[in-house]
Amino acid sequence: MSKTTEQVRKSLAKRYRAERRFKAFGVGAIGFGLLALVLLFTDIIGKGHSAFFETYVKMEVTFDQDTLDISDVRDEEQLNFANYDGVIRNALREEFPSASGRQEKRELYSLISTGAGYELRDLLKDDPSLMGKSITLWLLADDDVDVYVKSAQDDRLESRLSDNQKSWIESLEAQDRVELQWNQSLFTHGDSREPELAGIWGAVTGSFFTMLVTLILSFPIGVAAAIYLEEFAPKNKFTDFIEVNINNLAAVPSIIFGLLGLAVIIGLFGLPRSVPVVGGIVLTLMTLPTIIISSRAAIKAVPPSIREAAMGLGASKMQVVLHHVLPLALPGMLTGAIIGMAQALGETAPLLMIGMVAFIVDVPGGPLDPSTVLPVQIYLWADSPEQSFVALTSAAIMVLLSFLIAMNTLAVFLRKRLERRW
Amino acid sequence: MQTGNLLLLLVVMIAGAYYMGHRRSFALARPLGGIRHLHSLPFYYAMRTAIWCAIPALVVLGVWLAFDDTLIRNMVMGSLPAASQPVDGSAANLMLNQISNVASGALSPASVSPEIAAAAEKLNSLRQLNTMAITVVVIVVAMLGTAWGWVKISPQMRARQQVEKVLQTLFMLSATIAILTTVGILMSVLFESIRFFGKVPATDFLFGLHWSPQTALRADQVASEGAFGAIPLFVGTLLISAIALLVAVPVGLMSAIYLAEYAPARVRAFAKPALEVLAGVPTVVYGFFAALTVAPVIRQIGESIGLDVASESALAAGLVMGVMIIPFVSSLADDVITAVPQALRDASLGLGATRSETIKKVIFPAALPGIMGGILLAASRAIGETMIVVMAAGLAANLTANPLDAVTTVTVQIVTLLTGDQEFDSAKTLAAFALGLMLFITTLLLNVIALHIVKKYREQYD
Amino acid sequence: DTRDYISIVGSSTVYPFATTVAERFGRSSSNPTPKIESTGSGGGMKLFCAGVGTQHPDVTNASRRMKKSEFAQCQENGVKDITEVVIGYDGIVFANSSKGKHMDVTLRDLFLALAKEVPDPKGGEKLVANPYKTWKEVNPALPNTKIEVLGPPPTSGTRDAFNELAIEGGCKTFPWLKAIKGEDKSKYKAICRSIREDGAYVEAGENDNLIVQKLEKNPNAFGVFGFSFLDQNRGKVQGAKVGGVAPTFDSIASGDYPVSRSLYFYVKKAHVGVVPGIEGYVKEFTSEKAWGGEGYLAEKGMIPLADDLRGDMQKQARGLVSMTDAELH
Amino acid sequence: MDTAEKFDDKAPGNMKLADQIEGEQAMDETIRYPDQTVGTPYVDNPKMRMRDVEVFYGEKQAIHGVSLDIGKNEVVALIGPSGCGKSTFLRCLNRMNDTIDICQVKGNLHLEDQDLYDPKLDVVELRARVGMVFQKPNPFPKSIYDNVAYGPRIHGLANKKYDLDEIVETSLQKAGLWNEVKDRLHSPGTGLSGGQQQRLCIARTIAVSPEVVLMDEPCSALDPIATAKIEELIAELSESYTIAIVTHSMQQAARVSNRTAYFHLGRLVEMNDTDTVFTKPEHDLTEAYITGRFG
Amino acid sequence: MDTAEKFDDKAPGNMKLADQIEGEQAMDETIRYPDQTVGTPYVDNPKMRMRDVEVFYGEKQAIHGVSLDIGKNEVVALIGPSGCGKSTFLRCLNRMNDTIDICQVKGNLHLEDQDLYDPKLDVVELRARVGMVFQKPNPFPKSIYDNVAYGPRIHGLANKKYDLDEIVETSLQKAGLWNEVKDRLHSPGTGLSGGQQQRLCIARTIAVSPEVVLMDEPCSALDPIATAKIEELIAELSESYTIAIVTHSMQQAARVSNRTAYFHLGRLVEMNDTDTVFTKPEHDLTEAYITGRFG
Ligand SMILES: Nc1ncnc2c1ncn2[C@@H]1O[C@H](COP(=O)(O)OP(=O)(O)OP(=O)(O)O)[C@@H](O)[C@H]1O
Ligand SMILES: Nc1ncnc2c1ncn2[C@@H]1O[C@H](COP(=O)(O)OP(=O)(O)OP(=O)(O)O)[C@@H](O)[C@H]1O
Ligand SMILES: [Mg+2]
Ligand SMILES: [Mg+2]
Ligand SMILES: O=P([O-])([O-])[O-]
Repeated sequence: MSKTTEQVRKSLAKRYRAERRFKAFGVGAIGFGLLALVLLFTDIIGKGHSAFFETYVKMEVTFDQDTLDISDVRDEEQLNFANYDGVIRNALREEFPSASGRQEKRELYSLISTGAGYELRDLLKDDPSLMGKSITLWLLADDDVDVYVKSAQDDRLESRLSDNQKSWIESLEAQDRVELQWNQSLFTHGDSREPELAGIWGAVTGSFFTMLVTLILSFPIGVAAAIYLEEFAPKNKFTDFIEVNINNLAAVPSIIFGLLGLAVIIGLFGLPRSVPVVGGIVLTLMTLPTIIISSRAAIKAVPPSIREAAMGLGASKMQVVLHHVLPLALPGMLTGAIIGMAQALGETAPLLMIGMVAFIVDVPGGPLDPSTVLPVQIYLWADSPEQSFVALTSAAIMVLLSFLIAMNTLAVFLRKRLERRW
Repeated sequence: MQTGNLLLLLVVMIAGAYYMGHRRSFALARPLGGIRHLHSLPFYYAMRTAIWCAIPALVVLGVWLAFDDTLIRNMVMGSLPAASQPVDGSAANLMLNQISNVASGALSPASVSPEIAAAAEKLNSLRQLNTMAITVVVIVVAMLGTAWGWVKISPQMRARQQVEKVLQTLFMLSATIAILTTVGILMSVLFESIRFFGKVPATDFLFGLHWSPQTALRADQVASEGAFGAIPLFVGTLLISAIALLVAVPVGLMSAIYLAEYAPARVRAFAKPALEVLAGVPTVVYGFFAALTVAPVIRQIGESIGLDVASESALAAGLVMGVMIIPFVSSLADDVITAVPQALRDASLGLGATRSETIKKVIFPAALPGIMGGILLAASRAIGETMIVVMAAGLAANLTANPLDAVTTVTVQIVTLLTGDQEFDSAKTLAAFALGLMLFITTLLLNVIALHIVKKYREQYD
Repeated sequence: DTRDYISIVGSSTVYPFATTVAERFGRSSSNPTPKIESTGSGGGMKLFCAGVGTQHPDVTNASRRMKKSEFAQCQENGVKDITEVVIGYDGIVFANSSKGKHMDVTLRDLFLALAKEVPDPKGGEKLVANPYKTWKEVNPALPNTKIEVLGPPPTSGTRDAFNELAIEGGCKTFPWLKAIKGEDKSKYKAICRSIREDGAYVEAGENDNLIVQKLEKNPNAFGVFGFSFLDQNRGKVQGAKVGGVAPTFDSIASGDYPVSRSLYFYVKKAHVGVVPGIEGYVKEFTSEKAWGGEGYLAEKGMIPLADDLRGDMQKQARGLVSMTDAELH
Repeated sequence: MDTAEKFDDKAPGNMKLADQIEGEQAMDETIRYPDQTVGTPYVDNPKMRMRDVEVFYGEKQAIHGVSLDIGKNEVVALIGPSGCGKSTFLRCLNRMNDTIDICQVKGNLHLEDQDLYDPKLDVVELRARVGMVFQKPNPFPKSIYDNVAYGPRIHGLANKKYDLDEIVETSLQKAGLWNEVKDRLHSPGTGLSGGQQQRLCIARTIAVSPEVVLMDEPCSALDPIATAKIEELIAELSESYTIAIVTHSMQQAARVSNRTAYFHLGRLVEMNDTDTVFTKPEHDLTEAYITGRFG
Repeated sequence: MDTAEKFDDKAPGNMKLADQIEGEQAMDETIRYPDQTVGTPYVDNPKMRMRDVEVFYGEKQAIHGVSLDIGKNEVVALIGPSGCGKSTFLRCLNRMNDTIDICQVKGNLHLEDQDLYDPKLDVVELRARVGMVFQKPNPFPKSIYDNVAYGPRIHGLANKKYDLDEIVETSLQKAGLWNEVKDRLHSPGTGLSGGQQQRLCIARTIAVSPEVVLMDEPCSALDPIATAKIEELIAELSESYTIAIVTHSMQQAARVSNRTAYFHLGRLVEMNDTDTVFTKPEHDLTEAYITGRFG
């Protein structure tokens, strides 16, 4: 046995311990990251799952022409502004005739959501022959009722509902007239102050348009800038300075980008506040450093021999870049895009400055309509007093994360296809 | 035609121009004996034609759209009788909005004066005319551009150079955007900072040990002298970022190494994107998590060993922030580690190095620039984060290095100062800008140092 | 570019009420639902006073009155005619977890527990840095728990109001401190409105929900936040009595509860008739079914004005009466 | 040594013959492969013993049932046409093939009593014992000094800086590179010329003094003088170590090796004493190859 | 061809001599460098004309005032000890040195009438006219087919897929690789053996049929048969193209080249007809090198 072998044998146990330790660190690190993810997810899902269903109460309502105050069922205007709440109140009073006095009546009326009236309106619009008839319907309950119905028996003590209200609900529950149904409005409506009516569709579309603008601008610009700086720009003190500056941009607090957007895009170019285009541009500025930095790292990692090979064949610099460097660097560039876009998707602070922290009910139809975005919606809901918003907030977070995962899946799939070792 | 439709049409025309350029270059090449006798590939002739179609048309469209509104407005305003002319610019703006709203039906014509109603009709007709004109002009320009590009094609033309020049110019413009952003940011903080330093001596700001947010917000609120010592903020930033990086760098780096060097492909395919999700969780969520889940745990542990832990602590915020920035390190590092050529691994393994030795001594140094980039990004993100800090570490500017104390960061103060109840000119609002400037300069220095380190230790492979 | 929807900015405190009104208004009229940005009172004023024209908002909400300087700024930028509307009150409560002890504090206790400098406990007209660590030290009737109060940061309107109404209110109970007001107003304010910075008062950000949830985790801590959050989280948190009065709907409305403030919105008159629906919005807001004693805003936790005040205010609002410099102080 | 002079390297007697041997494949069909390798592939008491080695790259089989021994202190040359599997076989001997995902090795391989593909085997120790010089020079992107010092450092072969300096110097000297680089030991190894890089890689491998040295065309980028230096090194090493060398220079094989193995399309056709292989090859493929023609 | 047989490549008459020539540096001090290159470095009407070329890597000078011509349809061999600057010089001829940041080239270099270092020169066109095979095989991480097709594609040498297929096939055939890879044209070029990669790179370069082909040790990883194939290719190419080849095999130089240039420590010591260089070298350094000893 040679001297080396002896020496190696001696040191081997120690080196293997180091190896195992190292690998264990790796597993531990991944485990830690994934554990954090799982914790976050369980926390969110635990809080948010209940928001996907909401409480309905079965009632018999009568479309009474007098109460509704409609003289002509074909008149849109009259149908729109008729007193549907009155119809519901009648139904409630009939159901619980014991309620007397203003206070008790108020309590009674507040069992049903203000949104229920709009349902009646839609029914009547669809079928004017309902006028004067009585039908049995599932009516959307108020959010407090919803919280009460969903909470466990001993938590019900903490409820905001009055004793009267509790007894009414319990009597309805005993008759099987209270039911949890799929929360459709969550996925079809814009924001609302009534938790049972609030939806995230407005924010989802807003986020979609904003992210679209961000992606369309930031990825090509970021990659192009990285290519220019890495491949075409002369290498000197000035480009070093630019490199440092771009790295530095990444550390600029995001709200400052909002300030910049406010001053330049809204102030100078006169674009309106609160619109996805402006949000997208601001987030682009914020995301660019991330994409540029990771793209440059990826370009740097392409071995020079590949470039030489192509150049030796008479490929122009541009061809070398587009045919060889770019395909090899794309996975890294996509990584930059993935985390940059992820960050942009979850960002609120800069949007504060450009008016996207707003209450917007109407679902935006395009990138120039006022809109809000998912993280802002989350931020706003998280700050709302009503208890139902706690679950809604978590539900919105779940939607945002699904959005994120959907967005990433495509990029990750692309990246996976492009990756190779050489 | 609507601008959107016009753009769509333009795209079709560009595709057509490309096709025509392609056809023509082949047609020119045939008698010469194949495309090898052209100066450039047909692709470049085609691209050149497409560029000639696109750029003039887009420029015309852009310029037109930039000015047509003003023009139409002026014409509508001009049509109003002298008596109802608006007095100034903002009145004109309002009147126009009124006219437009009437024109679009949002306001009923009955609710406004007859002049306005007439103007609204004029506006509608002018708008129609405008859209027609723009459509015609843009299409004509695109066609002329295409024709010019097409006619000019010749076997000697240096089409590749021209197309590449255009591309390179685009690349350069892209890089310029990053530079302009820097300039813009400097501009947007510089002037206000100068005004701030007019009110508060720079030395107080730079070396002051006391940051008291209770200065006069309003003239009538509190009259005590404001304390604008930024040191506690910078120390707080350092503390929280350091904690975050202490979590993110080892975890991220080790994750990256494990994913790139040890993990089976399936694990990697799942774990890498899974970790990337961490970067996209909204910071509000992390904030709640830090404040309501992590902080109480830290507090309990602290109390069980007899430590006095503030309910808001740098530790909770830093830990959670660390989790958030893990993917910045892990994903970027994973990419560059994967890019290290196999030959280097072979060389090391062939000498009897263990995997970890290979990673530590060969792969890591070779991948250093990319890894450093990831770490810098992570650090930047940590410095720029606010929500988590506000929710879990509070807003109190304590000068402390104890991670169990409440601290605040520069960025948090910037955000609170900018979004809180503000007065236009108070030193307090301006302080946000001064803080921004200081932060900019500090991180700039850090980056210079980082660049230096990378240059020094970089090991260029191949 | 034409704007056919109302643009509203301003206070985050008024935001939940304004949005409720806006939503109803949007549903029950042919106008689009107004867009409401939550920018904070100061931010709202800044945007509102930047000028007239569609790029500027039509209405701003505020959880405090417009300042003279802000009014001047408005005038300077051509925002001449502004209608001021007081819409109701917001109570600021001092609360803790329902699991904790119920408290009954006086303004003086609050001042002693939270001010930066307090009269020397050993007596004499001397100020010392706040030495109190537990509530019992402040007032033997109070429980022996550490003073730990989570509240909004100085940039928040709620904090202003709390300082002004609670801390200063307690401060004034010391005659010799009150006397300073006559001599040196700014010194008085510095003493009576400064909050301690040694960790007993924790600046917990502007998210009141977070404060509520933190209180649940930490039964010894108290929190300072708006009444609606107490209202909505009954069962989880309890409001301390201040000066013997519990924070309830009625006690705030009647003015018995000492820590409450008025809420406002301001309308830019130049935009009325230009941006469709402004009058309609004001009408909806000032209708009885909205801000009345049993209106839907009360449901949301806004405390209505007294009936007669409401009547006056309604007239002023619907008539779009301009405010003047002289009204402000 | 005397056989060496017989061969005119890379100059097949009749160059035009290359035309006729265009298709090896075509020829393969007509020539019968021996079921067993001809000659004497086995020795007594070998340092390394390989039996029925088969290597696959994915579906494609690169080595077909090769069996041979490498004796103690022996220099074995592996020769054969490009692409015949020499490198692949060599890489099996210290399990460098492990690093290629799609590569699968079957068969029995032993280093003394140690089964190389025993799952319990310690590859690190194996590779420290069986060192390798790769076909493509692959210096680390580190200084010349660090390149050579890398092995000794990880194995802890030098206790002091002084010892390490000495190892580096003697290794570089043995590889004939010392004079060229002694003034620039701390400039990067990647900034060397092709031949210098190759010698650097040799120096790096011998710096850890492994028991067996595998060299894959170690002189391919070297001029005659540097080649002579390396061959001298091989001779010197063979006094105490075992060496397997892949070479396309038959002269070199003749000069340095004790036994020579001739590979053809993944098969070991013949293995014999070097003299025998080059003077009276047993197999007609071998003969065709060493005389510069096929058949 | 006849001179070729005189040389026994890489086998210096007396191997022990290598010991004595350990330090080239040491020797350099005693030997006077010629102020001018001896022999006939210039020809009439050359394809490429180089004058006073100096190359620096940072501070370090790698080429000292080299002047030579390469005639039309001529094969010029560059020989010399490892590290003497052959690759460096070759890389100047199509400006590949541009890619090395620290590398600086001075002097006068012309391709026909074109100044190579004219700032207005289109390097892309230059490199299309002057192709290069690198010392270390560097296939693209693409399929074998795409590796070869890349050049023709970017230069538009094929109008149709069919033409391209043909170019790929003939190029691979000329490089003697076709038979080995024809079944796996679409598997990656990086999965080839060392010698196969080298031939792939040759095929890739000749696929664009450049006017001048620069080859940096193109046969270093090849067996004699493949080498013969490449040499034959060189002979064939030289009928219409100009070739500069770096080789460490003097036999190869003797076989394929018309003129030979001997480099020593960055200087061009002698350039002459190949026969002259190998039979009666004018300079003693040249003689020392080709006889396998120094002085
Ligand atoms: N990138 C580089 N940086 C610094 N020095 C270099 C670089 N490339 C080559 N050199 C040095 O320049 C000199 C000439 O190198 P060159 O590659 O031209 O040699 P060569 O004649 O091709 O040798 P070989 O036959 O070994 O390939 C050598 O001393 C080498 O170390
Ligand atoms: N990584 C790989 N993937 C797929 N096939 C491979 C790989 N490496 C080598 N091969 C194939 O295996 C066969 C043997 O290759 P090997 O490298 O062992 O040849 P070699 O004898 O060393 O040739 P050379 O003298 O050219 O280096 C060749 O056909 C080659 O194409
Ligand atoms: Mg090989
Ligand atoms: Mg070389
Ligand atoms: O948003 P504020 O109500 O605190 O100004």
